[in-house]
Amino acid sequence: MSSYDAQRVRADVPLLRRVIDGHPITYLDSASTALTPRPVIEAMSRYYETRHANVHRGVYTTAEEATASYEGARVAAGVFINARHPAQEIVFTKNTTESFNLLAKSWGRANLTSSDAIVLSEMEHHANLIPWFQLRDEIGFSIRFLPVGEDFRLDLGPLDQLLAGAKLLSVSAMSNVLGTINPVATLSAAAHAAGALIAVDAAQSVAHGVTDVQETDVDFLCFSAHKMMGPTGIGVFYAKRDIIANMPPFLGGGGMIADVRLDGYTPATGVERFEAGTPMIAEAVGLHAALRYLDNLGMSAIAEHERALTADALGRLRERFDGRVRVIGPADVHLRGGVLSLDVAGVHPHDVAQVLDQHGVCVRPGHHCAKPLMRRFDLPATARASFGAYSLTTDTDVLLDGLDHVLELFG
Amino acid sequence: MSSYDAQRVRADVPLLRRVIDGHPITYLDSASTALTPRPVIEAMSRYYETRHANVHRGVYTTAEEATASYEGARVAAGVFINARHPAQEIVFTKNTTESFNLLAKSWGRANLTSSDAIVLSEMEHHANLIPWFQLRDEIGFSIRFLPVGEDFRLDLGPLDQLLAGAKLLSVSAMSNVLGTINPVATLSAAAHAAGALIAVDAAQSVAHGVTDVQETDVDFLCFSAHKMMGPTGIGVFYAKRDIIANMPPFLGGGGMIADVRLDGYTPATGVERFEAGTPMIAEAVGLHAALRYLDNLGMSAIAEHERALTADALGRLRERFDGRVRVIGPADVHLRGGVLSLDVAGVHPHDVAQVLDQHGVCVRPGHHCAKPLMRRFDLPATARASFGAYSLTTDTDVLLDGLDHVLELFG
Amino acid sequence: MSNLEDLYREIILDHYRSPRNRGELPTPPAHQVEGFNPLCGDEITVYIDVSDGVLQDIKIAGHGCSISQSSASLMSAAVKGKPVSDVHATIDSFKRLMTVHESQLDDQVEPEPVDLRKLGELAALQGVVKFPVRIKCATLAWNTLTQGLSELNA
Amino acid sequence: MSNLEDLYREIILDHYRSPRNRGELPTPPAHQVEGFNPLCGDEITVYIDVSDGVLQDIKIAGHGCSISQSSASLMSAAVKGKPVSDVHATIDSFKRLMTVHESQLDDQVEPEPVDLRKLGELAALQGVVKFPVRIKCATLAWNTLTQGLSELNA
Ligand SMILES: Cc1ncc(COP(=O)(O)O)c(C=O)c1O
Ligand SMILES: Cc1ncc(COP(=O)(O)O)c(C=O)c1O
Repeated sequence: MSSYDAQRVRADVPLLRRVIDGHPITYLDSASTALTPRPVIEAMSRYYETRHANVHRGVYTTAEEATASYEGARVAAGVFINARHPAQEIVFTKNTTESFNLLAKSWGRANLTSSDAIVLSEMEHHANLIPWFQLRDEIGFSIRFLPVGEDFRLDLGPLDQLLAGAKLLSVSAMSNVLGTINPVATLSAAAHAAGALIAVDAAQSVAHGVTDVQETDVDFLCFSAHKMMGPTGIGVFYAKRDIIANMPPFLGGGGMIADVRLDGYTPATGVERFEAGTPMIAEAVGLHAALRYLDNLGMSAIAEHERALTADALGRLRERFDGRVRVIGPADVHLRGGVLSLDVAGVHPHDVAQVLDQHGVCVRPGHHCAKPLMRRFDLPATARASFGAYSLTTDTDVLLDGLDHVLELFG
Repeated sequence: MSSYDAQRVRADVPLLRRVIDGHPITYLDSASTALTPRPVIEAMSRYYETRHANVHRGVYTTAEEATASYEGARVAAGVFINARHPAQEIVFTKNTTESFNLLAKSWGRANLTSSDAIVLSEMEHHANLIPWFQLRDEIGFSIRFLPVGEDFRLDLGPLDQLLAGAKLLSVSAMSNVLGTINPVATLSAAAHAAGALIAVDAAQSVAHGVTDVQETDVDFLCFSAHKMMGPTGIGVFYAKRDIIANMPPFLGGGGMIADVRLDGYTPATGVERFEAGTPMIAEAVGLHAALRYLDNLGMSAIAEHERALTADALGRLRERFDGRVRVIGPADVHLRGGVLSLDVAGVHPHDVAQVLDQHGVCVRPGHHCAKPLMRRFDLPATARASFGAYSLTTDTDVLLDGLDHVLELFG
Repeated sequence: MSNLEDLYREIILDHYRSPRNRGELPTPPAHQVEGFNPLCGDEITVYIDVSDGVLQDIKIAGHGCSISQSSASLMSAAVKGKPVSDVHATIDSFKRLMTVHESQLDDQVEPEPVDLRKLGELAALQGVVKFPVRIKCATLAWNTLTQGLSELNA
Repeated sequence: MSNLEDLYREIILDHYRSPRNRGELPTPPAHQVEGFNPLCGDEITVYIDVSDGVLQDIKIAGHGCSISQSSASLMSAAVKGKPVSDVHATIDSFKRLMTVHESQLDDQVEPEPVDLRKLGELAALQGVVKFPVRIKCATLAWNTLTQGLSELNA
């Protein structure tokens, strides 16, 4: 597993010292939210302790420092995904979900009419579905769906046909249910060839491998800090400079205006046009620290580490349970990330998770905010185990023992 | 100044130990954002260290704890403003500004048509202006403005006339420029008598005195944690239960749905309908700690403390500068809070603030996101000094010495 | 008794493995109501046949975890053939059993204690209260039944 | 020299107290452009009269802080009567003087050093660079002039 040292990461994560009902915690829910390392927690505490102030509008020292921290985080977020113009292409939102609402309700509302179409996929998270449904209910464009095959991968067969006349393709880079990693560069090329733009939901992928918006030529990208060892309460919206420049405002309020009169207002011209009100300043500081932390680990090293964990877990699940525990997702670790949606024969995922909790194992039962995908595979829910930069094969050991108990209790 | 002990509060606020260019910091910008006491910082750190998990969807121990923390904060926020049904009347947003966007774009869009009218005031913050302008530009209702008199107070003379046929009165409880405290109960009674609802911008008032939505019979209330010694990144939207029950969703995504199909979705029925995506969990924990902190100090005691500081500062400014430094706002401390907008004769507020910074004094120059109000008084900007629970008369001493330097340099 | 054993009591596992009153009723004359637990994807359909002030028949369809399924099954056994007024009383008692946690959060008042003997087999579900997230599983069928009765003004 | 004295040099205070080229020009023939600094409320109107490739006249109206006002005044003195190509060169040099900070944030490249002698009195504004928030004050007039020239395709 190369020189990557997950034990060092574990030592940085205070929560991994928790003991649950006598068992040390086995955290396997990083796809929901990642645990937070000490440098991130401390960066935020230090911010509040030494330079907390409102940004953009102050001339005093701490206000300048807070502004520099906030804008520095913006640039860092842009650099992390290799944006060409980091300071002008990154908007901070509260989460991936708000980023998609911004996309739909600013770009979408300005660019879509009732005769237009967009293309989503059947494996999208609700974050990349509902904002479009809401806008569609308002202005009435059509939404087409790229299907998911029996192999748990996007079926690219009908892609060009679906893209014909469409204005946007909006898809996830990695499924939070199946673990499937989608071919973003291929999708991007197809979208552009059809004259459409491409938006990518990177919420799942961004903390588990390299993201490069220039190499993949992505027009919009959305992700959340809390899934990348950063804080809650902040997300990122990326859009290419030429595109964002023409997007109308979204939320209105202080900080996003050039002028305001009693009869109307003029929006500001930069990215601050999309950041109404006092922003998530400490959270931007925390995100910046998380990006630094991930950079130090190395995104390729993390990807490799998690791939090894996933290969190991897939193999052992297959051997030990002989079909009584199915993994809903691709079997090939080169097509997927470390998200293992488990279907335990005859046991509801909620009960699986409940019994596992008694072993200190944290997995998430449910539809994972992807109900259309669950229906596609006729599953009410799955029990999802997912890896992070701090995961170890010993986590898998505990999971497997817990699954034995599940089968024993409900068998 | 009763038994209130501002020195104790100061000891809790690490930032007050900063030294700026050889001067201990004199923080007079609490109207922008309040400094954060250690218990709030520590509550968030502890959250990340011991029970960080995504909420609402997990059955494992830390997920239950995180959910209980988040929902506990909701109830605490409701109790703090004396909401009748705390768990069902509070929505978490990212700030006051988003709260007003939620109000305008959910309630407003569902209830206003081109033949309707709403009433705002001339002293509103952009947060309570732009969302309405945006909605008006879309659906075309009319916006009427309650004027501000030469005494820096709302002119209630035309109130009933303005309210005739209006559906909503939306006003601030306290002006962030003038310091004026508006008569919320009177405004509420007038609005209801006219058949209108009332929304209150409590961003400025909430940390400086008692807020009671039942006593004042307020229908909607918006505020931000960062102005009440809480964290950045979280705000509150309150609406009466019967009203919020009928408001359509705002942002779409995970967590706000009852069901999702490829052809549409059904929203959830509770307040989670308005909280799409992973919420501000650590921030809710921080807000809860801030509410506890303020409760321990006592909101009436804080109000009294700040009133004494304000009276002292107003008197000394008048005596020492003999008209060369004007305070833009009511002179009577019973009509105002601790926000002092200064107009220094012949010196631009930006320069005032710059020189004061050299003394370690933090005041904010600008239009304070209230451009229409600035135009009303024909001011390009003011230099605003504002008090918090940790302020002392010695802060005023340093401010006054700094103003001497300003006048000397530019005199 | 560990929490887990308290949650998954034998009665509960029995009702989960062999649910009572499973199936559908023709509508009309029966009335059909659907319930969702959006958090975990549980879906339930309750069919009720009310006439002469009596819940003549009840059937349950849908899918869910052991707690939601066994609770639905236990509910159906408890209310079938009962006068509607008794059904409401049972619903009330059961909800009180389950809402300790929620009402504490909300109004900070102690709920009245519930007479467990009156609840009969339903009392087996009291272990759920220690698992706040599972309360929604246990109450899904009951909320759906309540809604159905109110749609019928029964 | 303290930072504050470096910011408020005598030349700057002089241009603030006695702004050059203050006023308006009749439009047409002059062209009028407005600029805002939304952060602090500064507003500026620049009137320019361009003909035969020369910025024949310039006037400045509006209000703002000592930095924005003196920068506008210094700018007007530096560009008035100059060929448009020289004006562009001056704008470029001045902006380079001011954008150290922003460009470092953005593209992480070191900007070319600026020849301060060529800037003349304008060099007095270099103290602003130590106060990142004030850079927007100093550049307001310049950005507004740039916009005006581009509207004229000059
Ligand atoms: C009166 C008033 N309303 C609204 C706001 C906006 O608050 P926020 O920036 O937290 O959204 C502020 C603070 O800037 C304010 O003072
Ligand atoms: C693929 C995907 N998209 C979007 C989201 C939404 O992220 P957030 O809840 O941070 O808005 C998630 C996480 O829940 C996700 O996994």
